[in-house]
Amino acid sequence: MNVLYFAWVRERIGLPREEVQSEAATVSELVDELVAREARYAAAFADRSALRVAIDQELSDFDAPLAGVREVAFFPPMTGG
Amino acid sequence: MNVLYFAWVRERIGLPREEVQSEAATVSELVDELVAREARYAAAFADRSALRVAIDQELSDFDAPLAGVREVAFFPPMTGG
Amino acid sequence: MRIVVQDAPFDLGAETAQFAAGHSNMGAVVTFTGVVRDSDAGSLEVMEIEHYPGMTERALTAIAEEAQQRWSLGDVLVIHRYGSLTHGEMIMMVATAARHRKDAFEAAEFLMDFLKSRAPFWKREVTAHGADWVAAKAEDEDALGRW
Amino acid sequence: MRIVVQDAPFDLGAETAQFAAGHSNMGAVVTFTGVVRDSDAGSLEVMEIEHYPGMTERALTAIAEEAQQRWSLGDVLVIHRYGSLTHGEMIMMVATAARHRKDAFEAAEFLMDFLKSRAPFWKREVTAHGADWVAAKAEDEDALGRW
Repeated sequence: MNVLYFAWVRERIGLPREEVQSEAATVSELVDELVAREARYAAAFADRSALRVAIDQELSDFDAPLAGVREVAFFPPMTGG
Repeated sequence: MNVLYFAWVRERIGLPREEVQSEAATVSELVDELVAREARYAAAFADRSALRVAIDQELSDFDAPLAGVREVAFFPPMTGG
Repeated sequence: MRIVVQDAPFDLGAETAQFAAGHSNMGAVVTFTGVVRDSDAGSLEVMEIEHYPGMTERALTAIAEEAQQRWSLGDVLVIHRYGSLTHGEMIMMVATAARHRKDAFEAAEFLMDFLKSRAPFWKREVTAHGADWVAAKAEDEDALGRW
Repeated sequence: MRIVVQDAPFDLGAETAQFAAGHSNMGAVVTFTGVVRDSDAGSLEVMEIEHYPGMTERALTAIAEEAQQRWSLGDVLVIHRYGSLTHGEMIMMVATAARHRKDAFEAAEFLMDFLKSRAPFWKREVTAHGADWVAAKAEDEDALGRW
């Protein structure tokens, strides 16, 4: 699936999007896999409560299942307006 | 003093302003004097609760004293905006 | 603070752009514009707005000053027309500038609530069926209670 | 309903005038404009606004549709910029048209509250002291609770 990063999450991980092959059942499991990979993911996901997640461009949460999902995005709380 | 009328008060009395010589101590007494004059005043002031009064261009009420006052205005509730 | 009472039309776009451009350190600008709607009684031919010259400017100034005391505002603009207007014409506008949106919104609503019931304007609708003074609404008087 | 997401500046005056002119049977038009303020940290060199193309349009559309369901509105306009902006530039605007001012005001405030915390934009301030992402404010999240 496509995994997207925005704002300081993007900066810490060092790229705006990547294709990830994963059998993770939930967003949390996907994050666990990423964190296990490299320090830059661990740095980005150190405090999950400071992050928001969108699944297929809809706000969601870390417990959400990933079956059939094409796009997951991670970012800090939004600051529009 | 100058007495001014607006909106349907003006229409019923038939003029927008007039100079009135009066010894009335309060707005209510002034209205009593006007009502006693002619039917058109009685028609305009038939329901005082439907009217508002301004003294020297500040909203006031019928109990207000008239000593030193130059301008009294009568009108229905305002409909600005 | 700028208070304008005039019979001529005003340019909403130009007024809004000028107001916002003049306050570059205010993060929030709110405008309200009142437009002549069609009459509930039928096809509106003209809306006549009568006012009390002198008192009108005093009342609008007092309301704007009160808003500036209650909220942290960079500026306030009030424009209100009188005379004969037709359906779709703009009657009036207010604009507020503030650092924070809450102040700008609340002050604009306050201005409108007081301007509706405390500024000496009276509207008269002329339709094919005749002419009638617009009655003040109880809900407009009630709206003052929240401030 | 019109939702615009663009990097180019927009013409607040022209947009406001066009929006109001298009709704002659709506008595009330409210606009909100967000302007780049100077940074609390010092002299702002640039504000960079990042967004999530695709989700941004979806989120803004969903927020505007929600407003139309909750209030009796004639129309809604949302314009939001991204990219590099400088002090005093306009970031975004919303406009609402309604028969009654209460609907127009409440819907505009609702749009702003949700747009602040639920539309995928992120602001970064660049000053002489460096660059920092603007942190979301607890009060903005709290503001959603009233709806």
